[in-house]
Amino acid sequence: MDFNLSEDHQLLSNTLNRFLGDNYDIEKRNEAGFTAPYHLQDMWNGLAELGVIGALVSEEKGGFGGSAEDISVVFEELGRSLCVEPMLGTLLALRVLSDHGQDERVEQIISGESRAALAVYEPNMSCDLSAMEATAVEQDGVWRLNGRKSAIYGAPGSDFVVVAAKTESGTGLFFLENPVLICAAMVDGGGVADLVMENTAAECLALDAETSLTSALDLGRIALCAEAVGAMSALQDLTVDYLKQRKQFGTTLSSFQALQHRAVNMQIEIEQCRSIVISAVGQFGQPGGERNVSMAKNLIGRAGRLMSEESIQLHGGIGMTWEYPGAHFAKRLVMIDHQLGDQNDHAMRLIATGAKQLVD
Amino acid sequence: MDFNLSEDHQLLSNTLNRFLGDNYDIEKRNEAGFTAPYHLQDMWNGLAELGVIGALVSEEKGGFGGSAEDISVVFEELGRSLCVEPMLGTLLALRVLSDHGQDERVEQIISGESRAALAVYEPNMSCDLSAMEATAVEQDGVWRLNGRKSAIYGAPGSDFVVVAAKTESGTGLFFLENPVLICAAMVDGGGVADLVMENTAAECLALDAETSLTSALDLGRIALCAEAVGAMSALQDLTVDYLKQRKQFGTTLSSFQALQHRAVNMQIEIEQCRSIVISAVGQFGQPGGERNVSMAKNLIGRAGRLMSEESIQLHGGIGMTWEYPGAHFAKRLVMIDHQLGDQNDHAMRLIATGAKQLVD
Amino acid sequence: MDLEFNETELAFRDEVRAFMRSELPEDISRKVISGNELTRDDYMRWQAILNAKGWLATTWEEEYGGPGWDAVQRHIFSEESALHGAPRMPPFGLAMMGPVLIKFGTEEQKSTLLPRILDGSDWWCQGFSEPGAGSDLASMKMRAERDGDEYVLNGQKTWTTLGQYANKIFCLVRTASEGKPQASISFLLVDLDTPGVEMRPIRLIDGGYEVNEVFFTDVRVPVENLVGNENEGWTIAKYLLTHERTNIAGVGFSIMDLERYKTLAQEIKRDGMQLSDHPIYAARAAAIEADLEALRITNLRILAETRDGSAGGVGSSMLKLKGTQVRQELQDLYRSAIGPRAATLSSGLSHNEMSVPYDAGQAAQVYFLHRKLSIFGGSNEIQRNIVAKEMFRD
Amino acid sequence: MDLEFNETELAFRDEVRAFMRSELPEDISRKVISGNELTRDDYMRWQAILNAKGWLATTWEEEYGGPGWDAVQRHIFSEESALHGAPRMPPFGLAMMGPVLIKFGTEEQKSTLLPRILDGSDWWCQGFSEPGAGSDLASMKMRAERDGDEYVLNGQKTWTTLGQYANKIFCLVRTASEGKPQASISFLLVDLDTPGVEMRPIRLIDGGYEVNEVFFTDVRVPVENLVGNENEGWTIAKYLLTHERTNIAGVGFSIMDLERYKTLAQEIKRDGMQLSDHPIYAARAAAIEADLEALRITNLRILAETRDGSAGGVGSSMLKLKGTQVRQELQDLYRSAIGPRAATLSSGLSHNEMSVPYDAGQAAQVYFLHRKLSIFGGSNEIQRNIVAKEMFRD
Repeated sequence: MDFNLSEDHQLLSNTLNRFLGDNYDIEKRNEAGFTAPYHLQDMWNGLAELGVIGALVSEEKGGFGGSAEDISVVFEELGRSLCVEPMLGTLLALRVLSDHGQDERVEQIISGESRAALAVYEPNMSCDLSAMEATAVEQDGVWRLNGRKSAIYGAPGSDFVVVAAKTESGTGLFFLENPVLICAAMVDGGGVADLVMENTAAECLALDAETSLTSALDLGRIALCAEAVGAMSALQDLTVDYLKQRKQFGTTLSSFQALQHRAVNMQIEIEQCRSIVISAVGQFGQPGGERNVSMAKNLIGRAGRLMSEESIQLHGGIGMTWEYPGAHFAKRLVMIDHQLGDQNDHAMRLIATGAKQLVD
Repeated sequence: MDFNLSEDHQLLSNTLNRFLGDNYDIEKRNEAGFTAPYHLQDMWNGLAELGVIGALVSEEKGGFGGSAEDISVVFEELGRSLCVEPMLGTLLALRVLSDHGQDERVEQIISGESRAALAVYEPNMSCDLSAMEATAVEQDGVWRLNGRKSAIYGAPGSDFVVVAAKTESGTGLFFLENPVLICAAMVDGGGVADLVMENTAAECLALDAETSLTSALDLGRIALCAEAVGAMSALQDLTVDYLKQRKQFGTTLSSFQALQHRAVNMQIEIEQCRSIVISAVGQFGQPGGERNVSMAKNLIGRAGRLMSEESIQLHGGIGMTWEYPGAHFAKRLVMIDHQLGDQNDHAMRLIATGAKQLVD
Repeated sequence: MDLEFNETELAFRDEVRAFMRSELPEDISRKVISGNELTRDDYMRWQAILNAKGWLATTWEEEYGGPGWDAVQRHIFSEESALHGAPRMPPFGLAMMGPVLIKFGTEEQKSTLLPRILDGSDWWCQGFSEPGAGSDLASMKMRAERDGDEYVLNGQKTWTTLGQYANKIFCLVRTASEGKPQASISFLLVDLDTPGVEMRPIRLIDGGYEVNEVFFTDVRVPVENLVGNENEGWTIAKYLLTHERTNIAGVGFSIMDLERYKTLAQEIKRDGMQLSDHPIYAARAAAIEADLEALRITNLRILAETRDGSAGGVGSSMLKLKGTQVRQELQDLYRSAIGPRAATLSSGLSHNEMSVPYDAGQAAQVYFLHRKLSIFGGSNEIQRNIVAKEMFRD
Repeated sequence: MDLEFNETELAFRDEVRAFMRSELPEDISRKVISGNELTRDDYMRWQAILNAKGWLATTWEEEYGGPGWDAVQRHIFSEESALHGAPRMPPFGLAMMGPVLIKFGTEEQKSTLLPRILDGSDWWCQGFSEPGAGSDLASMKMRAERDGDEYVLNGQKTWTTLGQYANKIFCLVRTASEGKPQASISFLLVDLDTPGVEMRPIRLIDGGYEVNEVFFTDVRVPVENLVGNENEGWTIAKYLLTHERTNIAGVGFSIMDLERYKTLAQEIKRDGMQLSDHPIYAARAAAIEADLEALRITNLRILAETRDGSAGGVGSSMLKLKGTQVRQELQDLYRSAIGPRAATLSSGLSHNEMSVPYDAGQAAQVYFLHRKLSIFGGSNEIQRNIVAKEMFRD
């Protein structure tokens, strides 16, 4: 039993922390995150050079890491620096591509040469693949896609998109170059897109990739949860510092017991979030490990809202301003709950998988 | 718009308050409430003499009141004094009896001559009459009942029980004299019973009494909510007094801001509870009025738990002792949620009736 | 006990409803309901319509151009306004400056300034808060030094709402260098075009712009601009803070938001399940609806208690506390109901393109912006302190 | 990072499990699981079994009869005990008196008293709290006046858990009339059969009896019964309060309670619906399960950090806070799941008569009694103060 990072992970974490700290202040981040292509190309190149993209894929698939723990180490640091680079979309695309022998494309992505995103979600679908409506049909040797994808993270500016669509055999994966995207910024910065497909021709990667998709999405959820833990830690530091400095009625805010007790409750939830990520990482790939992922996303969703709302409230007016970094951390923490299934979606998933387990 | 009690209601309230204050201290209450027949016969007689039982039934049915407001005035005072007398069971029985022309029996009950209870609930049924399993079948001119009833409030020591059971026409009502009951105390004092029926002969009062039953149960819910408001007020008074008096670390507890803020949250919930009872009373009998009843029971359930747990916590050790009156108020507030459908049952009822309304 | 309005009140409510239906411009109400920012022109159009009807300055006496309503009528008017998506008129001129002038102003001030508020010539903003002194007026620093017939102002105000639309500001300033704040603060009126005044926008969490900082550097203001006596500004500030605040619970807004949620839940699907059938959402909405119905009655109860006077401090603190909690819960429920798309800013995705009848990212922006409800205008912590002080009084 | 126990630890866990399965009397575990009170005899039987195995005094060094476990082993043992429904042995002799004697006692005290704890000859209880001084030892009043070779004790102690089973009590007493508590309190051992000692039961909210008041009137105690030096009792009290508290998070208890709930939800119906399918209950249980899994890991993390030393104050405060919240939530969920019958006390309604496999009213009683978790042993408010002090330290 050892909860310390290995030397390698500590090195990865420190390197990333230093790189982001040196190159990535909040003003720069906010400027990039809300203007197309919603990230900074030179930062992306820098991350590729550092090997951070490669850390998301295993060595046998051409990367230098790829375990759930590698991914959580990377994303916790991204969260601590509130990085808007399209790492989540890249993670999702990389995982399904590497699962289906797309070694060359994987290599291009890892090197930063090209960028990809994964199109899974739809307006009526949040977390449950069986609710997918988009279809793929083969006609005269060409696969044609129909339907609408939404919430494609990191898609703006990407070179291609991997699309999930229903086939006769299950949920297939399709490769779409130079897709026509409806691009937008996310509420908390970073790029996202919708994709409307009308008999759109695409290359088929797999006819039934549900296992691969579920695994990629679960790793994405672990990534988001780890990112949340990093963001929470940074936000709590800001909040505690503020309470210690700011005076009201002649005394520091940190001397008001009602505020103290609320700050303590927040601290406990951060510890709990850190623990549930450890649990999801540790159980990933084990039987029932998807339950730990859903527990993590459920708890992080609840705690993220608490942290966001309480940190703003404890700051008072300053916490409401664009200029104050804390506000952007607070936004990120709430918006993470909207990505890859929220606290309610994952409660439903826990209920469904719990019932299954008891029947087994 | 006037939220003051009428002169008559003020008089009723004051009279009851004085009677209970003079005759009913907490030690006496606790002795009576946990020993068969789980109430005090002379108190019951006194309440009958004061006309309190009659206040539960309209004049045309032989009483001197009977409106939802009459009932809420009576029960708020019962709650404030934590009265264990079997008024809830009597209310339920009186309402269905008076709905079905049982004038003589109603008269006996109002005078205190005899006492009745209503058997509706069952081990698998909490709030939804359609889940009822007990049946009534007519054989050779005699109605015979089968099934098990539970949570028959006020049944121990009663002279007869009115039983609800499924007939071919709907939910019927049956009259059972000298029933064989399995009696017990309630967790917070007062009597309750189960009734096992195996071809038990009974007199039929009605073949389909769902409307009458629902109305009686909704009045019972209003009664419980009003009782909770009375109990909450009394408990909050105890709590505020304690915080003002008790010293720790050289200063009164009421000077600790964290405790102050929690006491304020409690006070706001009490005001909200008082308001939702007013709403349920005002809408009773109107179209959709059952939604206001369920809103009341849902909110009172949540607030009752908050009040109970927070008052105990703010008191510390003393709040955990049998000797301290507050502990019994706290227990009553939680146990009210278990009676006539709890916060979750009424949330489900709100969902069901809300969907219905939107379809209409 | 009687929950209902009396016949006169009901007739009044019907009159207000008819007025809202016929006179409120639809483009404005649409903006209000979807949470979009209003332009100065939007406010001015609605102000002119209200003023023509004589319903603009709801709290002023008739002799000054008010409608002569009692507290219940004011309540009905503000609830109906909210329910129909009418703009909430900024309070600084109508609900603050006006009543202050009526109570503390000279005849001269009343006769020149009140009509300018009504006809829109003046848009007032508020200069109370300072950096480092939000809820704590005692640590206010901005100074006004007497120099002949003028005051010379130096300092900074902040959180000045809609200051970008205003031409005038009322300020609390320190006119004595020593002594308790109760005896060293004055209430002073300043034209925003006076040399030395500079207004700078503060961008809020949602990226929008509704509050400002105002800097004063050697700003010279004639002594006639003083309201009340020098060093008696505390009395006026206290009057404003304890003065009846209509619609503090925001019940009308919350009812509108709940309706909006219910419509959404009928239209949107989550993982194939209609959201109105989704047990977690439905149970949560039911609980909020119960809280809101209780709040509606609590509001009426406090209104009935104070029908003839101004609302007690504790009552309005409780309404503010529960009112903001319910509204913020509803904003959270709505945002959360939208699902993954709530993370997407609307730019580039039109309503049609979204193929759902709501503005997805907008809901999240509105949710974040409305965290202000529990902070501005006396934070919820301050409100709890106020109630506690009363509860634990000996 | 490695979540798993190492092989030695896993082997130890298996050994503990095997021991529990073969040696724990079923009648005792049944009582523990259903929340029934244990008799003195129940405790004594289990104590003798543990003592025979050498696993009784888990925190004592081997030379005094302890098993020589490290923190991880102690954790594994206490978790497995909870999961199998073993009684939680009262800490007063084994976890408090023993370690205090080992650290502060004379050789004479150690050699006579430690064996008597192990073999059950002595059952110790605790005399720290006084009426009006629960968490606040500084305002303690009970006095011990020196008179020759004896102290004369006058005063009162309270909240003395299981005092009815005890024959001895350790007390904090005031031995100097002036000065800070740090320099006026002593740690004194008293035989409960000394003339002038009177123990009176305190009935708790559930009607049960597990705490007591103890009155001292001119009780004469030999000076040899002092532990440590006169006026140095504060040091011992502080040692006890910051000493590692095994199983403070109660994860094992909560896991057991969650399993109990899941079984119930499979067996009980609410309005015709299987409770395990009831969306409100299922969603709530899922959230609690997530909290509990996180707590389990938090517990291990803090354990790993402090493997070689005693648990830090802040870590154990956090574990106590979240641990009690999770346990109390589970008690509430269980009580609430039972529905209308949870209001019925079991007397008169046997298990069979209830025709459901649980003791209905018992669940509510257990829920009420377990409100004590957040009060006794340093209330959750005190724990928050402790964490805040660390967080906001300059």
